[in-house]
Amino acid sequence: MTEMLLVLIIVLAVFSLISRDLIHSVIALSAISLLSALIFTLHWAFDVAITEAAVGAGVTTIIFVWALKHTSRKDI
Amino acid sequence: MNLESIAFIFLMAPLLASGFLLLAKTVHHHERLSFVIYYLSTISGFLISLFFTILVLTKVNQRGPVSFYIGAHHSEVAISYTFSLDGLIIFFVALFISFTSWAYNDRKKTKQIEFSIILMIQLFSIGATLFTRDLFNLFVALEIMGITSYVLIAFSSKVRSSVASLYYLLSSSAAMIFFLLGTYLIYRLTGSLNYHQIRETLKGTAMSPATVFAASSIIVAILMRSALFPLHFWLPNAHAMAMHPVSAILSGILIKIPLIALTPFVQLFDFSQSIGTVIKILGALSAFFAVIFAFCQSDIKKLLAYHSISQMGYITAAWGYAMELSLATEAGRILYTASILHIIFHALFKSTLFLSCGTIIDVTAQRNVYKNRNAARILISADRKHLLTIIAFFLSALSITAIPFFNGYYSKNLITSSFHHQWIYTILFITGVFTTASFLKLSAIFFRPGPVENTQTIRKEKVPVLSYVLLIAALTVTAVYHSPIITGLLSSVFSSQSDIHLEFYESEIWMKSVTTIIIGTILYISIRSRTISHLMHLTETVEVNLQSMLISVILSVTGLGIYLLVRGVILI
Amino acid sequence: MIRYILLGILFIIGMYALIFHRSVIKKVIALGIVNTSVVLLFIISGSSIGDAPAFTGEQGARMVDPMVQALMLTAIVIGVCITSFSLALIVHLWGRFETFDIDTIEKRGDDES
Amino acid sequence: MKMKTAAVHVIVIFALVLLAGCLFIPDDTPWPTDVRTRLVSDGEKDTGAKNLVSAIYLAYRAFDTLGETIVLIVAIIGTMSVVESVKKISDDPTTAVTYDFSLVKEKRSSHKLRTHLLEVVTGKIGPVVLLFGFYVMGQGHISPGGGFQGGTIIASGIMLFILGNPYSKVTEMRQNKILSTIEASAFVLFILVSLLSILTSGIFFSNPLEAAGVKYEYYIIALNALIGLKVGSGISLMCIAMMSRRRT
Repeated sequence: MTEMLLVLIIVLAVFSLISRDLIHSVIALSAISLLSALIFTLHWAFDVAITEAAVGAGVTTIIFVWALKHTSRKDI
Repeated sequence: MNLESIAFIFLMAPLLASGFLLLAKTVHHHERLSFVIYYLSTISGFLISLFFTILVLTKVNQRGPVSFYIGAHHSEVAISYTFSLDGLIIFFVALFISFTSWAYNDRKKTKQIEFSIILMIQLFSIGATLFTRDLFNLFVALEIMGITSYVLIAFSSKVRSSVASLYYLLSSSAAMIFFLLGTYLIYRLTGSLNYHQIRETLKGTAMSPATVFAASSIIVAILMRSALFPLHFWLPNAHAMAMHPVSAILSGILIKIPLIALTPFVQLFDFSQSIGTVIKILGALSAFFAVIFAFCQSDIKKLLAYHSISQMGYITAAWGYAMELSLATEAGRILYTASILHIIFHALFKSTLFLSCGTIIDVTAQRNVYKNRNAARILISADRKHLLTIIAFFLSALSITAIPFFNGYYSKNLITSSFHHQWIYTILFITGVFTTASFLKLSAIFFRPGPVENTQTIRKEKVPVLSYVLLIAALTVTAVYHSPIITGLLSSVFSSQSDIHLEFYESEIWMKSVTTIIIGTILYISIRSRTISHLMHLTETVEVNLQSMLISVILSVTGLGIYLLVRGVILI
Repeated sequence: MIRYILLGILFIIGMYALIFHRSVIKKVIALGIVNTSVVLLFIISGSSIGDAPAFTGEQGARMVDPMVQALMLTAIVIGVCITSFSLALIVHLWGRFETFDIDTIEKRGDDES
Repeated sequence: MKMKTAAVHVIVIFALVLLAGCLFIPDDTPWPTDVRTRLVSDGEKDTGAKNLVSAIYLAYRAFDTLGETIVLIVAIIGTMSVVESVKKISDDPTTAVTYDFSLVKEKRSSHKLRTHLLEVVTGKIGPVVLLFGFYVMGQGHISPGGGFQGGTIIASGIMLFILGNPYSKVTEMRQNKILSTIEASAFVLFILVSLLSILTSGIFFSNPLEAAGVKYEYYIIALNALIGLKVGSGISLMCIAMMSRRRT
């Protein structure tokens, strides 16, 4: 199970790094956060999972979206 | 009241002050109230911290270093701290430099409260980095130190300072990832984060790739902050583009703290002597290369920033040699003391240089060394008190070029004389020549005749009398009382009465200084020749991009690890 | 074993992008990915000694290592703080250069002075 | 030139693979269990927390937690000061001004329906999220969660309130400084509590009122509450500062 999720994370990471549309990248990044929160729960790390979900998927995404809103969605 | 209980107050006082400053920020519409809280909390933060530092310093001087755990019930899971004398002395200097820079910034009224909050937090992080004996706590302390410096650099809200801050942030975050990985490996191998227990577990174990790479990734991450040779690329822009008091703090004290924090860490490993050798060589190389780059700069603050790397090279060379000889030996202790001495002296003269050159740049509105002319007359015509600026500049310039009777002379000669009959001695000699030449070049802004008529560019600046007076006094005192300071340091840091060779005015050392000055002057005159100035311009325009900064981190970790492994195999 | 190799791959991808990607915002994303890979490494290794959550009770001897979890809480938060400040800087730079391209920022930043 | 860049890529990838191999792939030494053994026997006795992660996070290694909140403070101050300076650049009256995120004031008529929906939904969800945040904050010692997580959830609750409210409310919140006062005083209290323990028990960062019979878990709850308030108000402040920026 962990391996499968990790493969998924790697795929998402590659996608978020090569995507031209930055909003897609950011959504992939927050999906990575959510999947890693899932891995944390599988490994009995509930505190870390809550933090990752709240901070990694929540606050980071808000800040990224804010930054894109004031710059541009298109990469380079 | 035992020592452990009161010891923490000197660390927490700046932090508490920053908390009250946050409160002052929230009431900034009541101008008077906010004003009162601002001055009260900042000054009392400095004073309380100073008082308790001196108190702890005297007690530790009598009893030796104090170690204890903080957290619940003194358990090994908790974080361990050790108050040692070298750290306390450096913290004292950090307090002094921070205060003078605060006083310098305070007259300008730009972002006062934010600046003070971050300054206070940075002071706390300096203390935490110096005294912690716990690997993860060191990580947190370094991150606080890092983020405070990124924010301080970006404060000047010029675009180039934001770029410099972003570069510093990205490259040092990449290095901190390796720090975290090193922490992981060490925890995995020893089951502890506490230096004492790590040492107990690692003692005598065979050298494995895991240990070596753990050590190399942590060492590189720490040395990155100290701007050692292949890891220094972030520094020139970051220090040159920041506001002047920020440059003074960053160059004056902040880049030295990680080196002192590295001392107990390196000693955890059985192969600490091989690490010392590498750092010694890199230190000498960074002294040499940075001074050449410094000599070629035309931007005043960039020139000073490259000199910081060069002087850090002296310090790390001495430090690495001390680790190579190990602190158990007499020569090792003397070298370690020499590096601490140069840290203190360099902190004083480099921050003075940055502050006075900052004033000159502000008043004359000219950052270029060649275009800045007749600075002395412009300064005096702007305000008579600027005489202090000029005195401060020349005192510190004479100190950094190691002219006899100034403080740099003693610490530099203490370092160089230890390298006698080694190739590093020659390298440091050439570095000294270039230092002399580039400070001649910098001092020329006062004498070079030029137009004084265009008075409209002269900006009236309030003279930061308090900071100049304090710094000039400190420079004078350290120059006059050099030998009591050195022997005092040596005997107190290692609680042993060593017979240190204190004859600084032997004919040999005299001769060396005189030759350095003569060759330096010749070198300075030679920049008028067309070929040399063309070469200098070529060197100046070499800009390092972010990619090479990041690559240098990765390759340094790998290189240091492979070197240590190979050397370990050879030694067996 | 496979999971460690996968984590290593994630780390290499992130670091590679951090170094070679030309867009600053992608660099920040890459930094986040590398950070995640390290956090995952800590947690996955820390759970190799047990199969119960870190609470006191009967299962005490079987629980995972609580230490790494407490450390990672701190590491995650620090990573987010770094990300937020770097994004603020990027927005500031956009206001001047209108590009994410690091080469352009470098070149035009030098021209200014 | 092309050859050179290719060589750089190859060298870096080689170094990265080597590093990942040495740093990520574990050898056969088992994971250490000393800390676990010690915590299982003493953890609850020392700290009164059933959740041993909280016991480490807020009692044994509370100093790290203090450092973490400090990093957050500095990041917020830095981000806000940069955001303010960005705002100054774009404060040009000639450009069309619309407000980000706060959908009510936007002059696009097609969004009217959505705005209304948002207002109603966030009005209902907001309080629930806030309550949940306080729950997570207060139960940190016996269940997963704690000050930081609770604080973040509270911040998202406040965000929900703001999303549904018109722009004027947002400016009002910025003006009356409730949030920043909470942030600053929670931080000051956090430091004062830790300093108090030096005066009473002589140990930095331990229960200051142990002699007076206050259980250790109450101390942990108090720390959780202070951290939660600090983090929650700090993050909401940062988000409000970002949202109320004018868009050019």
